[in-house]
Amino acid sequence: DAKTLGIVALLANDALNIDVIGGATKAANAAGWDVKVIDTQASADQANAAMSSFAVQKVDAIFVLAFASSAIGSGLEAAKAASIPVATWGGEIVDGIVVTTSGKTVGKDSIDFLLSQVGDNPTEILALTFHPGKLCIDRGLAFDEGVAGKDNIHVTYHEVVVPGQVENGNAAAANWLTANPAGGDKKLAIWSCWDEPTQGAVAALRQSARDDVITVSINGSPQGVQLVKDGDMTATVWQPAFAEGEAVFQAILDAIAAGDSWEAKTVEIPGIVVTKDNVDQFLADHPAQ
Amino acid sequence: MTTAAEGQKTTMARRPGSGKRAALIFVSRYGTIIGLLAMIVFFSIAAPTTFPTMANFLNILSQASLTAIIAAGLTYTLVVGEFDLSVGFVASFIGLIVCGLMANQGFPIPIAIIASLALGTFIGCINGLLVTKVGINAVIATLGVGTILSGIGFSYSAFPIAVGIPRDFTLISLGRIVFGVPNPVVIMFAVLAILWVVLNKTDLGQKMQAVGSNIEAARLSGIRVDRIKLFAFMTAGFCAALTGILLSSLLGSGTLGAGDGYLLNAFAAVFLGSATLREGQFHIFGTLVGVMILAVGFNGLSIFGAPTHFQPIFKGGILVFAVGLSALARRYAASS
Amino acid sequence: MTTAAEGQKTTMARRPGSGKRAALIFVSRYGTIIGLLAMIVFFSIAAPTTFPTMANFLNILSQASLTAIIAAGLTYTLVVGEFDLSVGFVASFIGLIVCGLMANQGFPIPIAIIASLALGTFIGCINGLLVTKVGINAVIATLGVGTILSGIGFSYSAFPIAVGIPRDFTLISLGRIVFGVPNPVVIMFAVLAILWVVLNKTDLGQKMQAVGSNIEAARLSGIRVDRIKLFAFMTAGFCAALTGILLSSLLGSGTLGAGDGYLLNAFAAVFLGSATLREGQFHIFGTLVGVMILAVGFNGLSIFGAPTHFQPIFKGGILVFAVGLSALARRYAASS
Amino acid sequence: MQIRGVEKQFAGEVALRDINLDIRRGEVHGLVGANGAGKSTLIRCIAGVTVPDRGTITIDGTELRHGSPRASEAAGLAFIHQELNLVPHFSALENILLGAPKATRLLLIDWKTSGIAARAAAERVGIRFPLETRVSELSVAERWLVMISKALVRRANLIAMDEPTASLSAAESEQLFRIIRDLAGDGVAILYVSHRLDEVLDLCDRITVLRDGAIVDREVRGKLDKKGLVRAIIGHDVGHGEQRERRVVPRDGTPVFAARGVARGEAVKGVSFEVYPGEVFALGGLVGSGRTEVARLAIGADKLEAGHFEMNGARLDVADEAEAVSKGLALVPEERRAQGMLLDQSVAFNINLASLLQLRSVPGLPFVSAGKARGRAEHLMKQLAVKAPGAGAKISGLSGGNQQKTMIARWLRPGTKVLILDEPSRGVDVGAREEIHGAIRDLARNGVGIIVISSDVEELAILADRVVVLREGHVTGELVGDEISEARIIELSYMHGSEIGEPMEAKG
Ligand SMILES: Nc1ncnc2c1ncn2[C@@H]1O[C@H](COP(=O)(O)OP(=O)(O)OP(=O)(O)O)[C@@H](O)[C@H]1O
Ligand SMILES: Nc1ncnc2c1ncn2[C@@H]1O[C@H](COP(=O)(O)OP(=O)(O)OP(=O)(O)O)[C@@H](O)[C@H]1O
Ligand SMILES: [Mg+2]
Ligand SMILES: [Mg+2]
Repeated sequence: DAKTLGIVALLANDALNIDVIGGATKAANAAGWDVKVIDTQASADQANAAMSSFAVQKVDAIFVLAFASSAIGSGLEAAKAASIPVATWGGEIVDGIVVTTSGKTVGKDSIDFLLSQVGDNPTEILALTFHPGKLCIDRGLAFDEGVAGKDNIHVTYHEVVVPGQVENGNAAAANWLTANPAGGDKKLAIWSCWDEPTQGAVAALRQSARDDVITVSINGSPQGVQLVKDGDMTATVWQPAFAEGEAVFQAILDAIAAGDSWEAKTVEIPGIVVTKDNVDQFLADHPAQ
Repeated sequence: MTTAAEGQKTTMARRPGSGKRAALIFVSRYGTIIGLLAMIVFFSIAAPTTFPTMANFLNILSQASLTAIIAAGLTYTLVVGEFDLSVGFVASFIGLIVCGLMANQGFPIPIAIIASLALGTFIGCINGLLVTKVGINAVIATLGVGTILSGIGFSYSAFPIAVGIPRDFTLISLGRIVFGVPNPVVIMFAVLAILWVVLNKTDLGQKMQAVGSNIEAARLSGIRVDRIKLFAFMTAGFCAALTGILLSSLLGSGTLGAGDGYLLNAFAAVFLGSATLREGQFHIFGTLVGVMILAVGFNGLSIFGAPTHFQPIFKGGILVFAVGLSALARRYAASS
Repeated sequence: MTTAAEGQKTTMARRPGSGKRAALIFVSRYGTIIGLLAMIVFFSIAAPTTFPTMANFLNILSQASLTAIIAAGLTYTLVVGEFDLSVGFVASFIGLIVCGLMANQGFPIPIAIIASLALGTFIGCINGLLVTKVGINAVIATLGVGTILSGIGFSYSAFPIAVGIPRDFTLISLGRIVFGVPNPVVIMFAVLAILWVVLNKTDLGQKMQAVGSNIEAARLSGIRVDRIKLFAFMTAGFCAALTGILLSSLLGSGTLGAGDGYLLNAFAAVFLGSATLREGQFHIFGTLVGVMILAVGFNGLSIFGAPTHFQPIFKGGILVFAVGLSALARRYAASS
Repeated sequence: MQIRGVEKQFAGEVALRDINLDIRRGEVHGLVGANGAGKSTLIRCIAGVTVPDRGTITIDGTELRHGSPRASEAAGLAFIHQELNLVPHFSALENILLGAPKATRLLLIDWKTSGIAARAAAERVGIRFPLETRVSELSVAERWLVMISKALVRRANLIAMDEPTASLSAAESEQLFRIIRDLAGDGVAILYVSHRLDEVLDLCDRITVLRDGAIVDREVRGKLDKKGLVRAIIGHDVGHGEQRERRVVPRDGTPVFAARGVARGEAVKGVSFEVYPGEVFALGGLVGSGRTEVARLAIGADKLEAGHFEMNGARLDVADEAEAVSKGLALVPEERRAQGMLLDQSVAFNINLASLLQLRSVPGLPFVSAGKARGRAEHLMKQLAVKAPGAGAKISGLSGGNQQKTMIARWLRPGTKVLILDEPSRGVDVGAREEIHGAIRDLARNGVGIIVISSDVEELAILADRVVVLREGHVTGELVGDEISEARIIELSYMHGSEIGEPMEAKG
């Protein structure tokens, strides 16, 4: 009978998660596999529980989304004990993981774009970070590396509160805008780990009728792309999550085929910085959006 | 519950006041308000150019407005001695639905809003029926309903609903129809004023307070306890729906889970408020004070540029401090 | 536990046999347990090869164990008529600290664990003092302390602490020292057994129940009410810390906010449990039943391969259904 | 009103069986019976709070819907229930008008207009405090006056009163009787429940006696005397101890307990007395005279502002209730529902609450022996004749008198040296009262210092060996042995300000 892929989602209702799941599901179904998804609501404990459940069910592969590999210790042990290959999305390679992806590239793309916009001008940046999530840690690290040693840049960090990320991003941005009123001599920018807090930030810009702030975020969710198209957001870095999902599943098949000779690998698919200039082209290229 | 607690508060109010005692009583009643004012003064001194400006005060009020509306609804359920853990989920759900009605069903804005408010009220009604007629503990009933709603919301639209929403819808919260004050602030004051009047000046409000304070006495006085509770839950549902609609209008889209974060903030605000003026009772004015404390603290710290981890420390600290001040003062006043 | 239950039994037995009434009373007392069994039967039929296996039952127990420990501590605070919203934050915080102590301070495992448990108990003690001595409402006090802890945790280490943790630490939760049963399950049963005995068989436990039942009467009976409450809060802090430690051991790292999600689950479990056997009272056995209902549901659905949005709908539904069943049966039994 | 065939069972206990009762306009109908006879249950059935299993209640020919307090109210019925049921943080005025239709202007309550009727009712029952006072600041007796006003303000044509005078002193009771006669004169029917048989005999046109849920006797005024009534209530004669031999305890040793000029605020202004071993000592006085407050001071519930207490000659300083209890002081509070009982727990649990240490299975280990606990409870239940399905039954299902016995049983333990009983026979029937008095005397004889606080002058006269009377926080007099009579107590209770001047010292 059919083989089964068990997917452990960080937040099954997050757009990016949905894309990855979609990609992996499509590839799996094409290969004749069944797919089961468990939503962990971002709880590492639940993620481990879900992996153990999959191990007990003897699924044929497990795919974990957006949890740090350091946070799924017991799940990995259970999978290893049942000889089930584990893939992660945005984790890192540790013993037991056959394939993963990295969030750092899109992070680097985002800060590079932001820096290209402000040049050497004195700049104030509001960075909306989120540390409990592996993806955001990696993207945040890329951001930090990007601004490190730049004397013209001053960063105010705000850790986003989840749940309530949109509203929290809105309030944080509104306050930061008050502290940095229009007409100052510095360039202003808001960087966010993912689209949802930016969505809130954009609403804050609208509320205070400001258009002097560069907004950059990551994910390229339909929502984010729409904001770029409307001219509300400067850019969002589209992460090719669907393709990543497909590629990860393909790698899982390869790993199973290769058996012991398999070398764990990191799938890297470059993202696209979606701006007002290329958004129409982007939408044409990616009609699913 | 109440009588036992009241029993020990003995002879306090009737005794002639000494100066120190009067001061302590003052602090116990106005501790949270003093905390709020102290914060405002502090931030005004610390950031004289940015904090104490009209623009920033309006900004603070805007931010506070949605929390205030949802917290006011929550206050009603607490007044009747119940609980509503579903308000955040209702706000999220209705925020999604109202956008869906406009974008997918093509409803005109007013119809979509009215339908959404009705739906929110109906959800509150379900909560109320589960609690009063079925007899489920309110914590379980509302947590259950909230969880179910999050699932339904997910199956309704996992993706944000952003396309097809009329521009006018976003103007609801971006506009400033009255004297340049952002609409949500106006709506907040209107809602709070109505809820305040109903709670304090009408027979219905009296009954609500009686039900919350001594349900047996209320029942024996011929009050239909279940209906009163139902009304409170429906009000909470209505307010949560209104918050969800305003949130979607603010964001320009309906996003899954966008309002979930209101729950804890609303609770914090309501309980902060219950330490204001009247000891341990829930009331609308106190809730407003509670909401403002949280909003001012958050705003001031951001403007101040405090490190991000300082925000939760400050928020928690002000909760404990403001309420602790009132509570301690009350203790000393009682024993002096 | 015994006395109250016996009382009902005796009066029940006297009633000249009405079979329907007896059945209703049975349902009202065992509604949640029936719900649990029904779920197990259903999943066993639906997935006969994977669900009803020893391995899977152990798996379910493992998953339930951490929630059960934290929920049992929470139960104590509810028994004495208080509340603890900080348990999830304490678990997160201690989970981070215990890893930090080993990785940064180089503490040996037992020392790190003992220090962490002591810290958790101390935090519970602070909660208790704020509630009893300062007189802050428990909702505010524990929410405030929890929020502060999340800030301190963030400033302690925003990044996961994964390097430098001894391998043996992870073995604590991965090992199976007793008859091949995972250690967390053994620990859970040990903790729950102790808490059950203390609550039901010792004078301390009776005092706790008295304080929760009528605090004024307890006080006049010479019970040191504040100390009893303090003990309950400290137990909750201890249990939360233990859960945090086990969680870190399970994850193999200390991660910010990893335990925050326990709060709502623990509350759901405890209130589910309060509908078991005795109406509306909190007790350890009920809490265990509540935790198991949630764990079996989560496990069964994932095995069943239900669509993800179905998971919250099911979870919310089972909360409302199991408790609603008990509640309705009680109503009809009372009026029949 | 016609009551026909009303029956009610609680979990197998028959509370009412086949009750048939007519109450006519303008009559005062007395309802008496022992604790647990079913009086309150009958009233709760009429009030719509309890749903009878069978039977009908008709008012002026229309049948009353069961289980609806509103329907009862709409039918013109008003109630004073046995338990205080007020909203503590509301003012007296708001409580009086709670649930009653109010005048409104633009949907908002017009308190001025609405308050007129309430103020009239309050004046009628003799309320002297401002109606704006919060109920939580009123004494228990004052709260009862609020309850009575609340029933009056509804302009009912039948008022059922369940032991309205239990917490009232003679003066307030007299006032209430005047009101009752007035109302009856206006055609209002009164259903009057009380354990104070004298007032029932005096007041009621007809008397119905309930025993074990059934009507056993029914008489019109004059056909029954107290003795006959007592016989009907409990089924046999009691040596109703009008005059027992009073003991004048020699006061030469050290007093077991003494107050030395204790004071706090307006309520207690320098009270001194001494309690000697073996005597039943009592505090008398009017409502609000400060007796409960003295008890609260002694037990450490409130802080003393001046003076001190002594136990066995040594100065007694207690920081809180727990310390007082550990030193052998105990209080049976006047409001047993709010301050005494754990309503969701069993009788045994309630009895054993203060004796958990003695009930350990092994001394030194914290485990409570279930056997010892049940044993002690059952023993005490037998000793005090507590009527209950068993030691494991919930206390909330017991009748008032049995609940009160349970409260006393809690303190029947070796460690109790001084026991203060605040209104010990409130809501207790003659038989049970006799038993409670017996228990109190036994305790005194065994050397426990006893302080009884009672507003029932008759009770004081029967029970006490020595009475100290308070008025407005001052001691106005002390009566010993044969000096004690109802008249003397009442006289001292009303002694006027000029005479109080200096608080009297306790006579040696
Ligand atoms: N809610 C209840 N649940 C179970 N039993 C009850 C309940 N209420 C009353 N009973 C029982 O019904 C019987 C009648 O009680 P009721 O309170 O009517 O007596 P009563 O005549 O008013 O006594 P008292 O003079 O002590 O007030 C008692 O045996 C009592 O135990
Ligand atoms: N909770 C309270 N708040 C304010 N004043 C009170 C309170 N309780 C009692 N008092 C006042 O204190 C005085 C003494 O009351 P206390 O209750 O001690 O009298 P008492 O003789 O026991 O009468 P009662 O029959 O009312 O219990 C009275 O003036 C009363 O009004
Ligand atoms: Mg009665
Ligand atoms: Mg008194």
